[in-house]
Amino acid sequence: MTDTLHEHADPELHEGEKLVEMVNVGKTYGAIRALKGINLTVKAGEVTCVLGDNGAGKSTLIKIISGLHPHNEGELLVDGKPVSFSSPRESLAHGIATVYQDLAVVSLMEVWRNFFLGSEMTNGTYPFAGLKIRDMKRIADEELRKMGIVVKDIDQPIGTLSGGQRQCVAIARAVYFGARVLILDEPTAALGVKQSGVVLKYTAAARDAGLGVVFITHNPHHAYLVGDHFIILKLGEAVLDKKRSEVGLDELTRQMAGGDELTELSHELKRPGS
Amino acid sequence: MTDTLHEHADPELHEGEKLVEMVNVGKTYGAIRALKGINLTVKAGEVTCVLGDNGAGKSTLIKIISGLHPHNEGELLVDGKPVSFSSPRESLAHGIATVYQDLAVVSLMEVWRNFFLGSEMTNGTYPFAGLKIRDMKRIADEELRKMGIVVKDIDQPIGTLSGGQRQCVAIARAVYFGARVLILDEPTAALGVKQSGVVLKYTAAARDAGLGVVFITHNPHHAYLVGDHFIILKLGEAVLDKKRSEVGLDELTRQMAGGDELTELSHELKRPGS
Amino acid sequence: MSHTTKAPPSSAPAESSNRVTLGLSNRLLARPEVGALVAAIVIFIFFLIVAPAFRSADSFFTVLYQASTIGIVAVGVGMLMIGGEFDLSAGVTVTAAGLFNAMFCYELGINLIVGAVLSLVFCLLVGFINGYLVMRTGIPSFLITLGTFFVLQGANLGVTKLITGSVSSPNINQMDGYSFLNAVFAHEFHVFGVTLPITVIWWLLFVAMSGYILQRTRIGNWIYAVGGNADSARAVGVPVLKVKVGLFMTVSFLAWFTGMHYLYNFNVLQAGNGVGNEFLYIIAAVVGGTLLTGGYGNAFGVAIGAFIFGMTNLCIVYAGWDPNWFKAFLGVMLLLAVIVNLYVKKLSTTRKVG
Amino acid sequence: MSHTTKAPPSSAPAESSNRVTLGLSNRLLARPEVGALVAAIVIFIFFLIVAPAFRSADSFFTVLYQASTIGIVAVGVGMLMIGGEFDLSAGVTVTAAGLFNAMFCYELGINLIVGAVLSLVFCLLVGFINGYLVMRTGIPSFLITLGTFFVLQGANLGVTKLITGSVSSPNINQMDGYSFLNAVFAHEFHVFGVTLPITVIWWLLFVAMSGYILQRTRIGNWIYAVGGNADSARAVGVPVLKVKVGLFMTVSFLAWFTGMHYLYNFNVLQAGNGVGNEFLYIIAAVVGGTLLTGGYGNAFGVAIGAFIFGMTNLCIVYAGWDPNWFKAFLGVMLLLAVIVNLYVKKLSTTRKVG
Amino acid sequence: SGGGAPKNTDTGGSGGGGGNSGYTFAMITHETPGDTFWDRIKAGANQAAKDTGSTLKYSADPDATKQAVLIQNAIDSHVDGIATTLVTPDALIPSVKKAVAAGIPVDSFNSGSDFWKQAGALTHFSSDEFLAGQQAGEKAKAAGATKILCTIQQAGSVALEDRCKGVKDSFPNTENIQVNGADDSAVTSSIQAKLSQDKDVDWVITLGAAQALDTIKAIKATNSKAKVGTFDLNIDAAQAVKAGDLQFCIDQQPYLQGYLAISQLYLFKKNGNIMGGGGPVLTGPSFVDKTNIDKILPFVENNTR
Ligand SMILES: Nc1ncnc2c1ncn2[C@@H]1O[C@H](COP(=O)(O)OP(=O)(O)OP(=O)(O)O)[C@@H](O)[C@H]1O
Ligand SMILES: Nc1ncnc2c1ncn2[C@@H]1O[C@H](COP(=O)(O)OP(=O)(O)OP(=O)(O)O)[C@@H](O)[C@H]1O
Ligand SMILES: [Mg+2]
Ligand SMILES: [Mg+2]
Repeated sequence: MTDTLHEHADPELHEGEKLVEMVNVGKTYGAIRALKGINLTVKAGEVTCVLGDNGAGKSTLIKIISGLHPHNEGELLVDGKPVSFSSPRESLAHGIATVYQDLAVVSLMEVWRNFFLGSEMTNGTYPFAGLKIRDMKRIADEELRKMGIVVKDIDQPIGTLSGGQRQCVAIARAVYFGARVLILDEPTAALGVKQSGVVLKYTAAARDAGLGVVFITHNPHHAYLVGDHFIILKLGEAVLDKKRSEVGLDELTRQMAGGDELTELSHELKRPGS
Repeated sequence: MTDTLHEHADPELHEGEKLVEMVNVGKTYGAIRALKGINLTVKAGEVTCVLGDNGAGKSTLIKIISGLHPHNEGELLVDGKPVSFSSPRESLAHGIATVYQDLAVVSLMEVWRNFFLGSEMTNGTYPFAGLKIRDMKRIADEELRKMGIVVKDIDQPIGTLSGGQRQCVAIARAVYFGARVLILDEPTAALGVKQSGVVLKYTAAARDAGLGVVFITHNPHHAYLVGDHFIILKLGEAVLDKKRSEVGLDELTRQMAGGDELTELSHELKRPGS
Repeated sequence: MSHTTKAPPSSAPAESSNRVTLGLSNRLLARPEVGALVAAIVIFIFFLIVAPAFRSADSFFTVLYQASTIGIVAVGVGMLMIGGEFDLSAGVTVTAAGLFNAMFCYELGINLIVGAVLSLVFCLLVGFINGYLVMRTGIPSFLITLGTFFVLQGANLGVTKLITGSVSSPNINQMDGYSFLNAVFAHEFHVFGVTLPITVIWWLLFVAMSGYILQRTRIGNWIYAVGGNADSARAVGVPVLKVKVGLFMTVSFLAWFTGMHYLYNFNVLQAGNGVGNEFLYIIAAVVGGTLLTGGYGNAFGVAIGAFIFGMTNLCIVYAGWDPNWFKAFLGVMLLLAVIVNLYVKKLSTTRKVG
Repeated sequence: MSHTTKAPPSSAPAESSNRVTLGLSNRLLARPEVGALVAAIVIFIFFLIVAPAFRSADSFFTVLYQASTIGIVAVGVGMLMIGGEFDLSAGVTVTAAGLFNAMFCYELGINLIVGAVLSLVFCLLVGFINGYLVMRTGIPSFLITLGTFFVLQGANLGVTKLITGSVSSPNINQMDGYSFLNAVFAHEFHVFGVTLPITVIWWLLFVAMSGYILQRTRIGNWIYAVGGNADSARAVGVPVLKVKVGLFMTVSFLAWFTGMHYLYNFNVLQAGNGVGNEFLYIIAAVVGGTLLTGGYGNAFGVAIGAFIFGMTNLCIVYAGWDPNWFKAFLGVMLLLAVIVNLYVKKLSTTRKVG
Repeated sequence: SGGGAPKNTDTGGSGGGGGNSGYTFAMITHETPGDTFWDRIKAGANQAAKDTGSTLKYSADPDATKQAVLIQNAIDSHVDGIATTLVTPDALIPSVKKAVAAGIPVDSFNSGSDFWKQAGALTHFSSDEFLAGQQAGEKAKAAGATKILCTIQQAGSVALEDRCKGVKDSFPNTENIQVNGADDSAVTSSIQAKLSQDKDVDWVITLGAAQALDTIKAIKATNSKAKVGTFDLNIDAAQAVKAGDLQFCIDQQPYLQGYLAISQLYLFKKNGNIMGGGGPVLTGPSFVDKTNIDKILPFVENNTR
């Protein structure tokens, strides 16, 4: 896994370098305002965690960086130059790979084809060059095994995998292809404890390999395990924006839960034996 | 919320009564074995938690109870009588309501229509009786607000809500219509801390109202907050099956994580400030 | 927890800050039929300008009549498409209904009313078989109904030939029950100097019923659900099989109805007729804003779609354009209608549904 | 973490316990074309029994020829359908291609080869417009290509009438370039006493190419992806627009090719021809196991679908059955093929894909 | 009223055949399924087959390219003779030549009167479409027409276009209109629309009997004074002639065409006979109008005219 990262990571990366920067970015869907005045910097060798309630605008934020929806307001800078991606292809071309929350895979296609979709290995560059099918199957299988996922048949349609297994394929793919920036939208939501651990390890490894990582999650514990910088969104605006050194796990948890509600909750639910 | 539960819960429920029982149940999808020799009892006034890795067979288990896929082996007893549901309608008719992991809602339909889908309120029983549209909108809006979800427009297609918001609609619906048994497949996976708290409260309230609850999750902390009985699945078989009094949170976490891996992980990922 | 706990009120008001209430005009524009309506009005005005012969009440009612002969079946086809299925056999079922009635009664000398009822039973059976096969085999309805389309097309010809020795039905206007059925299915009202065929009234009635069912009843809710996502609908207890079979039977009922009109209006039927009309029904539905993949659309849209088709079809004649180019004009009009439709929707909202 | 950390090997072997390796036969059966192949064999044997006239090499090659005239365009239509789109204009594009070539050269006295090339450019443009409109407007391809279908149908007739004063193209077999183009598009090989039309060879070649592209190239991967889930495909960087426009242009290229065959085989073309064939292409694709909703199917399946259609079509004549019932037989055969197809798939696996 | 089928109809015509010759003949046409006209052709051909004790294989496709394949199909089946229409001569001649080269006698009928020789057919049975159109135009002119509307129920058909072309040739103020022949109400509405758009039209010539009846309905609905004449004949059209709603039907005697085409093949095989003495055999046009309708009506009711 780490080998993979090092093989694929852009060797030109310098820790602390600003890879992606958002200045005052805003986004509306028709009449619905999803984001407003967001400032965010993704630095090489750092994990930026974005937290927030449901509907806060987290997915919208990363869709802007990955070129799925263009932003309406403010500026998006990649490597210091202002850009407005009109398709995910452009963003990928800048070495930005994304795991989407709701656009993970093509159900009817085989696992290995999904893994390599959009970045197939071929015997040449001319359009009808043959695919290196055997290699791709082997690599896909290997990368998945590294995450602790053994699919019964690398040729089976990905739609027959469990929800978590599918999520793992999407993550493994992004890690494998993310050369400079890796964006993960709630990667651990559908995962078991073991798989979550693996994803967190990957995230850390990507950071150590010098990539810039954006990590979206609802779980402040997970966030605090890997994050260098924390942003909490609320109704499309940033309500907290702090470095790791400025904020503790407790404050993060409290902010996420909207004050003391969680403490109250465990009180309310208090049961014998716990 | 609690009022809702009490209004809708079957008044005939007696705590400890066996509502659903699985005896040696197994299930294969074609050549793939998803479950084997499962024994499980859902009792009134108890929460049964099912935990397990990705692909362990958790969703398959609950799809059998809710009538989506019939089982191939063993027996399923509801109220002591053996049944094999051939459609979810039959299971609903027994007062069993389910929140599915991957079959939540119909994207193109309005929020309130999704909420009442399959259990619409009408002015009569004859087939072309008018819908009580105003009442349904009001109730749907109320029930969602109780979960802390305010949709911008109860008339908007549910496909335009965020992933977590959609999940909340599905949960609110099941709680509202679940008369005897409530089944939740990873309800908190896509939810923020606050919303997760609400769902856990609902779960506890359902239990207190005398319903039998099956709660599927990857999060042993969540499970331990509400569970009375814990089952861990691994590769389709139960590897742990214990009452709350027989097992502690620590053991549960350890079992889920496959031994000491998590401890090792937080060790590995150890960072300044944590 | 205590039973008096109130719902957490904390978050609710907070969230409402980015809640936007769409204005009435926006709400209106988001409805599936509004685009079609605008397109219809644009085309209507266009033809009023270029086709002087169109500027009379008579012409308008001729257009309405033409629209109604497509529109009645299109009501059913539209509902079926909202429910996520196709029916390619609807066009020939129309003809089969009329042939069945005519030949059965003529050969056995039976009252036409009896034959009409039996023909209805036959059509409902066709619809049932379509729906049942689609649901039980899981084969797409496009294929199943293509099969029934061919079978009925062949049977129409083969049976007619076998029984009458020719390829058209016998003339039934001297038989018992004719005048009653003619009054029901093919009467023409003369009001204020114009001729109003009864089919137009029936059509509007069916549209209104379909509109009511789709928007205001439980069954309507289920139709949208099975079309939008059959698996999710099944999971919450919607009887998917019954709903879809019912929709196929609705289509065949309306096909029977139209078949009765043809028979009692023209008194004879050509056994080869009706082929190709199945697409006109689908076109009407789709021009009216129905989603081809199901789950979206409504009855008024479909009616407007049928009207646009009928109007374009005849107004090319009213305008006196070169008949060789007829189809080309039709194609341009169709594209125009669809694009206006789309543009209107874009105007109202950029919200993406998916 | 250390860079020498090995991949966690603990869980991998544990999971493999419920891993099932499907046997070769099961793997084979799960392929989209196998059901169609079995159906083809069943129908083939059936007709060998009931139609004595079919039991000759000559007849077999006539069937192959008939299949190839549908099959060449069906190759493209099948790929397009895997890519999630329809093309209803393919049938009339065939005719338009031939008419364009014939009339252009005849009127201006230009070498036919020049006309053929210009006709190709014209067809590719039609395909491009189809694809571009579909992608840019977001209107379903069913509607856009229905529009082009009408426009081309009308233009075929209108232009031909305008230029030649009749509804068929001028005879071009005396013009420059004829013999070369005839050899390319309409040559007949005589081997071992049977006649092998060159279109059969072209057809098999196109099928092989399409099979290779779909299974073995990056573009093929993209075609499946845009058909299976265009949004996901776009999200991982597949150029959805280019792929889909390319598919529409592939269809129109193959339509051009077939149009050239008709022109140089029959020397004239009727302007009204080709209407209705668009459905034969779709039927061939679907009978061959292509999913109507996209994302699933393959080239060999489509070829077998075309073969089943050609065989059924002609063997009903070889069998000497009453032509009035022709369509009914065709319908039954179609349903039979589809059901056998389904049954074979069920045999192989109950795995549900969703 | 009562009604119902007249009992005891003998549609088969004369019973006894001329023994059992054992020949198999193929008849291939450009029929669009469901047209009464082709029905008559088939009836005649069947009768001839019965009378000569041969077997008839009938097949049809309106698309010339597919009709050519059907001829090939007949060659593959080694039939004893082929009767075909030559609606698109250039497309069909090569196939006919192939049949002749394979030693199968071919005769042609219905359309292609200028091409049968070139194709190598024995002879040709037809009524010239263009000529029939011309005569229809002249009849209308004689009846005082000022403007004729000629309806075409199937787009792009060479035979139908020829008929209207003939009408226009003898009566220049003729306009064509396309109608959807597969839908009676669409035909009625279109004609209604045309009549109100162009009030000058005082004659309508339809190319099929069913369209003539639809036109009569449209004329009644618009209170137009237009008169109607039509090509082809069926029971209802014949009755309309009798009732005076329809001025004439142009009958090219399809029954005769079918009968002769098959008889010719039989006679050629049996006895080397060729009809027509090197020229085509004309079966029409014959006009059915008020003057002769009473004589013809019984045959029409018998499905043989
Ligand atoms: N395509 C869209 N059209 C209209 N509104 C949208 C669209 N996508 C998102 N929204 C709205 O924008 C807001 C932010 O959505 P977003 O998906 O970014 O939330 P999120 O923070 O990712 O939530 P979750 O944690 O539930 O995934 C929500 O109110 C949502 O309803
Ligand atoms: N419809 C199906 N067809 C074939 N195999 C299936 C199907 N559904 C599930 N499976 C397989 O059955 C096994 C159990 O799947 P299931 O969805 O029950 O897992 P799960 O425990 O819910 O996992 P997760 O936590 O990821 O949701 C997996 O190996 C999966 O690939
Ligand atoms: Mg999100
Ligand atoms: Mg699951």
